[in-house]
Amino acid sequence: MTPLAQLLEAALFSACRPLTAEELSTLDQDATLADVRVALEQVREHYDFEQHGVELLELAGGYQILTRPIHAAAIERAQFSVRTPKLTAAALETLAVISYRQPVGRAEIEEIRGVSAGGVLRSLQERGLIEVVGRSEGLGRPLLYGTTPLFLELLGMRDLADLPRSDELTIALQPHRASAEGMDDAAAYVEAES
Amino acid sequence: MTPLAQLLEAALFSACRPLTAEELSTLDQDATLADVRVALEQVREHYDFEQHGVELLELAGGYQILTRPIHAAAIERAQFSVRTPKLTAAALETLAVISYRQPVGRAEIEEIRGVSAGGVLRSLQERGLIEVVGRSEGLGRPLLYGTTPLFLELLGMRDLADLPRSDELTIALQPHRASAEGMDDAAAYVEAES
Amino acid sequence: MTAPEAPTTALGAGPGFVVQLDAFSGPLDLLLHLLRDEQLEIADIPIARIADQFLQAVHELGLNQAADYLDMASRLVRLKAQMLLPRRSEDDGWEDPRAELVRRLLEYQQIREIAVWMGRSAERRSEQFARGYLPAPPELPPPPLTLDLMVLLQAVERVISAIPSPVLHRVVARPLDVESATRRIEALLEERGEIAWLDALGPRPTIVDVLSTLLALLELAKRGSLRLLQPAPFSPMVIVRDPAGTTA
Repeated sequence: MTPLAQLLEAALFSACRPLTAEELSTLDQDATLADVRVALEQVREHYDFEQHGVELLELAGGYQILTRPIHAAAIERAQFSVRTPKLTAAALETLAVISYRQPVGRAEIEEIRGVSAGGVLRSLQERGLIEVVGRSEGLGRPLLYGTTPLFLELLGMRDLADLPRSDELTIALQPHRASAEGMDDAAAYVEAES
Repeated sequence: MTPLAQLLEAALFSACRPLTAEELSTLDQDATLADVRVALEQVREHYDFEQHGVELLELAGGYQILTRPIHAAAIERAQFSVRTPKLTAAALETLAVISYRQPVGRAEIEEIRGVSAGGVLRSLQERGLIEVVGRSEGLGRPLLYGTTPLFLELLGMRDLADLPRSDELTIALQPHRASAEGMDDAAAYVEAES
Repeated sequence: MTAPEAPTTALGAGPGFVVQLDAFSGPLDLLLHLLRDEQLEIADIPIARIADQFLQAVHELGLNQAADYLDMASRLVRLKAQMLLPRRSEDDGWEDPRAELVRRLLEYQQIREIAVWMGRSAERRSEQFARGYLPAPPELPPPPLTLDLMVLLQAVERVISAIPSPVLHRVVARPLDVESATRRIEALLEERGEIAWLDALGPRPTIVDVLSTLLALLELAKRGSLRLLQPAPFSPMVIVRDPAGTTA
């Protein structure tokens, strides 16, 4: 490996989170961002070509070295490392709403899921998967939530564009706005009738 | 690398402590201790021969993968392994009470948060976010705390008036606020009458 | 009903209809489950049937998030009633009362699909471990503390929401103004010699005025400046100047 690739490998080893190319480029002032990307590619290819037990992945906007999935079972059995606990259905649904609608307020999340969301929001915040990203202009100026880089990390995604597009889902939905109008119509109808 | 060497690399990478050859041999029941030692030697040689940024060392009776000392200075300078310190939830909540109620005594903070505040107050003081601004006239003349200029600086605020007014906060300050107003009225009444 | 920790609970809705107690993440989830179980189209929900099944399920499951489920139950019952209303002619812009529910169900179903996708992604990612052993952090000056307003405001709201209920002992000092009342009574008696209780109170008296006046009257009576008379039981009190008192 080249000296820069070596340095990058060492840095990625020493960090406990994904590092961006920009961050990595601060390691060596002579290295351009392009140099860093070339060297990272070299590391990645080396791991693959030489069949290392680890691989270099692009995650949450950065790069991270992780063990290959094939070794997970053996490592877990030997109890050298444990998997992150699974998210509950409520947590996943809430994350699903937030990741697609962000920035989004609690009321909208509750409307979509049909249940109150206070507890889930708090625990997702405590786990660092969502954060407050602003406040709405609406009544009471409610807090608006968005997902964090840790959310991407947890799901092994590079960025939010890795989420399935809505046209890739089996159920095709009309655009959000149109359906909101539909809802108003329905509400108006109910009022008129009742 | 051989499949066993791969597995050992993955296990050493993911474990939080050095692993002995005996421990490592539990990963694969078909592997003898001798096989494990051969595979470890293979990993070590590979790291050296291919000039990796990391090396396999035998330390404290076990094996571990560590970054090479030559990269230490650059990595330390970049501070990837240190996350920017964040305040704990307890510290934030205490700070929240002080910022809105200052000057405020420990007893009132504890009453509002429902937990003892001694440790948190000390650490906030050490970090320069709050300071003693006086003593109450009450029993025992307790210390009163307020926020510091550093607090404003960190929040990017000119002065405390930049904090959102409590009536702009989402959650019903209502019962609380209404009573506070009531108290103000009462105070005004007393002043007008006396 | 079985204990909450019972692993499964049979619903009488159909053969082999067995659901996990904690299997539902909300009323929409339960509703989707009922529809799927009956192999019904979301777009054409037989409201009457599904409403009955929903009510039964909520009842039998003793769902702990009852409020959310009861809210949905009442919506369904309302829809059921609306579906019975005579329908205007088809081309008269008749809007299906189920439209909103259908929209919500479709939307929720989509969220569920994404949630499943996310669960799988997280599962895959959890099979890859990051580096476990990290050497002790170097002795460097700590990086600058970070704090931002949003984080602080969240803390403010956490504090506020954690306050159980405001326990407020409102002790208001409302000083009684006996002196003014005394002067007012004395002035009135100087003028008329005999006044009624209501005269002594003055116009639009507050509770404080009433108390102040009462105390002033008692004090003046004690001093002998006036006499308090009640001509008949329950008749209004009459305040009379006491000649002996004034001359004294």
